[in-house]
Amino acid sequence: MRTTEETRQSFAIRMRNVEKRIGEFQLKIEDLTLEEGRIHGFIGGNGSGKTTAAKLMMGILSPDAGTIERKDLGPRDITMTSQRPYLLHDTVYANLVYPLRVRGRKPEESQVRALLARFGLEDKAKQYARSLSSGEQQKLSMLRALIFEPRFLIIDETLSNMDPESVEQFEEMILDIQKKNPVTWVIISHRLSHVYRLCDRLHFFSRGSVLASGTGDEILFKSSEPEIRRFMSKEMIRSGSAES
Amino acid sequence: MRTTEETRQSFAIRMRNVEKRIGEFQLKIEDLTLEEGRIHGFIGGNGSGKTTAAKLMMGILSPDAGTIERKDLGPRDITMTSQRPYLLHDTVYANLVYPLRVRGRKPEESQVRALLARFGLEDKAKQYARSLSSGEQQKLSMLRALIFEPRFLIIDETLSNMDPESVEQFEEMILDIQKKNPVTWVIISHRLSHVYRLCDRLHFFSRGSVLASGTGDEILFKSSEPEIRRFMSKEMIRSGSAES
Amino acid sequence: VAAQEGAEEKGRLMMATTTSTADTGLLDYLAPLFLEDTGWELQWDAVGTGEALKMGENGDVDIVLVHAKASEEEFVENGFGVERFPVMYNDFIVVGPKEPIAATDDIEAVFTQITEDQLSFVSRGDDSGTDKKEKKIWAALELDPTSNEQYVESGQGMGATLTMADEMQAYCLTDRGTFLKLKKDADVSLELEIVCEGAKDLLNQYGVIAVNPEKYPEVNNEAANAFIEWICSDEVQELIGEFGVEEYGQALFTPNAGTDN
Amino acid sequence: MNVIEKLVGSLFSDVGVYDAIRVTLCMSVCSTLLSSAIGIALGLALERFSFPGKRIVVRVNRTLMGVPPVVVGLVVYMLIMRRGPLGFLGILFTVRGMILAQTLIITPIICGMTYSYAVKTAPAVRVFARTMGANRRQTSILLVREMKYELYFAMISGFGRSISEVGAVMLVGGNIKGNTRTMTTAIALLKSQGIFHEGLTLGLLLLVMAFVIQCLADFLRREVQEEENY
Amino acid sequence: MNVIEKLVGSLFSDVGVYDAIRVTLCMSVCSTLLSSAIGIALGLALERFSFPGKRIVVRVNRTLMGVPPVVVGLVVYMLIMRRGPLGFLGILFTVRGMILAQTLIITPIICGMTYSYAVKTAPAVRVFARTMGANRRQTSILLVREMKYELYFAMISGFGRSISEVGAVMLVGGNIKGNTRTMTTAIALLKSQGIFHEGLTLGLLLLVMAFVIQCLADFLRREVQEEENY
Ligand SMILES: Nc1ncnc2c1ncn2[C@@H]1O[C@H](COP(=O)(O)OP(=O)(O)OP(=O)(O)O)[C@@H](O)[C@H]1O
Ligand SMILES: Nc1ncnc2c1ncn2[C@@H]1O[C@H](COP(=O)(O)OP(=O)(O)OP(=O)(O)O)[C@@H](O)[C@H]1O
Ligand SMILES: [Mg+2]
Ligand SMILES: [Mg+2]
Repeated sequence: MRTTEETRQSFAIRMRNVEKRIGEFQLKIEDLTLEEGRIHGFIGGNGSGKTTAAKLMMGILSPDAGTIERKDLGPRDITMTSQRPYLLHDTVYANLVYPLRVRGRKPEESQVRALLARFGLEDKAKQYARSLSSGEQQKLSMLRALIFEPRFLIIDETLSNMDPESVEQFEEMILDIQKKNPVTWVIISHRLSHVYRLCDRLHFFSRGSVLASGTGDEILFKSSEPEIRRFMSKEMIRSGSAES
Repeated sequence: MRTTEETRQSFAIRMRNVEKRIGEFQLKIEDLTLEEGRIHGFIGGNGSGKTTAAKLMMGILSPDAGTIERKDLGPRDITMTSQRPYLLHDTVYANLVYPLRVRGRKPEESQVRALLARFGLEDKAKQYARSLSSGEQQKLSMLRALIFEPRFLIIDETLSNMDPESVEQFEEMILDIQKKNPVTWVIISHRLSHVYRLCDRLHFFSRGSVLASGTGDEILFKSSEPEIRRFMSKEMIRSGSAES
Repeated sequence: VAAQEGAEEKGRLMMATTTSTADTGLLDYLAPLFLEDTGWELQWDAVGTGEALKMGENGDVDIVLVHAKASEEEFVENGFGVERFPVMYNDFIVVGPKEPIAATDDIEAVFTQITEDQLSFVSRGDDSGTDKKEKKIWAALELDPTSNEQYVESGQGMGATLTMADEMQAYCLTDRGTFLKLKKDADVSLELEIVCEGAKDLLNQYGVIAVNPEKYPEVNNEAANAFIEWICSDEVQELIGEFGVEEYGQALFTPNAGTDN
Repeated sequence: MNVIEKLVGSLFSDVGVYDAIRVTLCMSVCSTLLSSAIGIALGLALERFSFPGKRIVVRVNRTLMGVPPVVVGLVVYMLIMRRGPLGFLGILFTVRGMILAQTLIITPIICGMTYSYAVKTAPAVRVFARTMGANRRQTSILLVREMKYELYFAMISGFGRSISEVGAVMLVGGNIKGNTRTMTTAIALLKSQGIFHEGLTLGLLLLVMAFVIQCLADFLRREVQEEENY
Repeated sequence: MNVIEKLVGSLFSDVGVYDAIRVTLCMSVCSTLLSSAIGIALGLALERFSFPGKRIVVRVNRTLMGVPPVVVGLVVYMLIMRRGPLGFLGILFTVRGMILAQTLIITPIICGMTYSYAVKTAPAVRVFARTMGANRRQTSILLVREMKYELYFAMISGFGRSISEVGAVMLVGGNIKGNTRTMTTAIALLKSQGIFHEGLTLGLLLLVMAFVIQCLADFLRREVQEEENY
């Protein structure tokens, strides 16, 4: 009973009837399919289960019930940047090249420096990573996830403390990657305008389940769910690539 | 040689010729005056020194040179929410009432519960604080700072992971406080639209110094500084209380 | 002949002995001579008498040199040792503050006075040879030392017990060798004096026993026999008799191989 | 009481086991509490204040964590012996003297562990305390509360050391039967008498006791479920 | 060498100080390294795996942190004596036997400290390692690296214990002059002979040695400035 959609577009990760209880919180996802090569946005209120769902996808948590299928994705192909980046007790440089080390790849010094320079961290390669400013820590966390070219990435609010310029740089970088060699993304964010601009599909979380999935327009502007409408009313979204 | 402005409006904190070196980073603030009873916004690129300046104001760091005057502000009157909230290894409730304990005040259970309920944390009073979701942690951190009615508050990116509804709630709460019993605020944020809406005055940080101070319009729309203009171009700002 | 043999080293002889032989320095004095004469290297573990015999019973040492005649004989009887050879003796003395007990050779009077006047007394209480001797004296006098509140058991070796007795200004039964050594070398010089010496039946006989090779084929019986033969020889007996004379003004041990107490 | 005394006593040779248990408990609990108070205070102070030569002090502290008990025993002995500077206290061959010696041994351990934990924990806590308007005393209390798991572990370690120590206690206490004899010195005595099996049994009893005390202490601690959301 | 030997030797009574220093160093370094390897591995494994009765195991571990050395000495003695199950090894009254006993004493200490640190550190590191695609081995290595300050401290503590230990070493090694005599057993011997000052001097020498070794170890560690931005 395959739908046309499913035949045309293969999925990267699919969660079916997944249940997970943590303390009082209950996550219940009937069907959440993330199509390959697309940018997915997870939005929803605080504590609605976005991070929990992401951890389940990463295998950091295991579900109490249900199945999580990962198509052709080994543990080395996926990554996640945390909402509270874990930085090694080491230098910026050591943090950045760690995923390469894990893969037995030798970091090319010049390339790494160029990457750092692109995000204004050129002087900070030898700085103790945890002494970076909050936004710099997030940048480092993003770069560390991108450096080994994973095929599935979850970005959990890792742009929240960055300045507007850096956010735009990363957005460009993401779109750039999608143009050249599309991978699958999950972007968790409360900045609806960014999510709207970036994502191919949005998934709206509410109280532990996915209330709606669809394109940005479908979810943000055409949804009839009162909860989504209320959520939306608080933030203005700029559609397209409008400049202020 | 007092200006009219200074006579009319007394300051809460004034930094004069303050210098602070941390590692390679050099903060240099010639004159930064925060008028009493106003909401001040610190904006600027990542690593420009906003948090460092805030820590100097709080007395967490001490300056290498220069003076920091605090008018009528004892250590019990000021507070700061950190960009990485420190939560006690204890319950949400214990975290929330800690500042009251410090002041020898007995928390009124019902009032505390009402406060938690207002921000959707009613069921979480007994949860281990560090198991809260990122946005919930920030809410707790905000409430903990507000609960003892300080006279000077620094909010260092503590709204960044909150959902739009909660952000709006806190904004309302802040404006509410200002209406009833104005205190002095410093809000550090990269969400320019929020800063624009909330703040009476903005201070733009760049590479360790304050490039410009002024009203939201002066800084965001009328500034001729190329750096500020570039910074601004990345984010759309909704002025007034427009609804989407 | 002996010197020629000393040229080649044959191996080690492991001995378990009591603290007194080690603490007085006798073994330090004898070991190099033994090596020179026979080629065996003497090594020792200085422990409590009970522990020394236990090590012999377990076959972990090749030879024991202790002073607890009854236990030694039992050790041989049970087949752990080959034969007991008396080597030397020193004597037990009672030491303590000069007042109120006047120097005497009547051990019974001293012990009776200690109990009756409730004088401080430190007993080793570790079931060692010295301790057994002390218990025997109390028993012979039909006295219960524990009725004396000033009677304490230290549960430690002779040196430590003497130091304690000095500190507590208490009386103490000790072997002469350890006392002399401590009196001379301890840096907190002992204030204790001899209050009773020369009483008959206060001799402290040392015996040497080779661990039975029939029970433990691994033991170095050859070296053990060499040691017994060596230490019982006239020359070495003479050396033992000279040990300490120069330093302490009197011999610490009296050689008596062949005879017994 | 008398029945238990008889029962326990009868298991062992005449070394005064029942009294030894009492003395061991009294001594190790007292010295652990004492050195916890001193060690934690010193450890926190060491973290708190900067002064020239601090690195040296930290290393000396670490070195003292491995001071041989017998050396401490000698030092204390020479201090409190009749002719020593503290001889007038008359605490040689008493449990109080033993507690003193043990406290000297354990304090560096607890101090060192406290310092090493505090170095990691204190900076963040201090910044937080400042933002909350806590004064010095409150900041210290908060720091202790935030490190309670670690400090408890340090105390347990100190207790372990104190209950197992024999060298200093033997020298300073004198292993006097029924008076300053502890379980460990009793074991040493049994050992010197060649009564190895009883020594082992007594050792086992000691470990069981230490285990039970720890379970009690664990029970008294309120444990919060501490799963964090990363 | 001979000159130093003479010099050091001449300071002390005829207890064989020079050899004692050699034996002490060899024994404590070997046993520290051995028990670090075992203790850290066990501590990490204990944190890593959940199984029924784990809480008990943790408590038993903590209890064993305070096992009396003399008890361990007795156990090891009875294992390696000629008639014992490991008698064939012939390591009674040898330095190897002493290392075995010491390893048994120190391993629980290092294991317990490692576990208590890992409980705090490992969850976050493990989540991170997963996001980086690290395999099991790499995760363990990472965890050790992230805990290097703490593990170093645990090793220092173990070393301190090992260098100061006397009860087990005395029993298993036999305190044989020039062979299995360590500095601590030499001190105990001097003490029993009433030669307190030399015992103290030797104790001081031991502490100085421990201090120097630690400075060397500190020097070998690369230290990063670790100021965090809260
Ligand atoms: N160990 C725990 N015990 C109890 N509740 C928990 C625990 N861990 C998480 N929770 C709860 O689970 C809920 C979902 O958390 P999750 O981190 O998935 O939210 P989120 O959607 O990512 O929110 P945010 O936008 O604030 O990051 C939260 O309400 C949180 O308090
Ligand atoms: N211990 C340190 N060693 C070296 N550099 C440091 C140290 N602490 C902070 N810095 C640097 O100081 C600069 C200012 O940091 P600060 O936290 O004030 O920035 P910020 O304006 O708050 O940035 P953000 O918006 O990212 O939070 C940063 O570039 C940071 O890397
Ligand atoms: Mg989240
Ligand atoms: Mg900042």
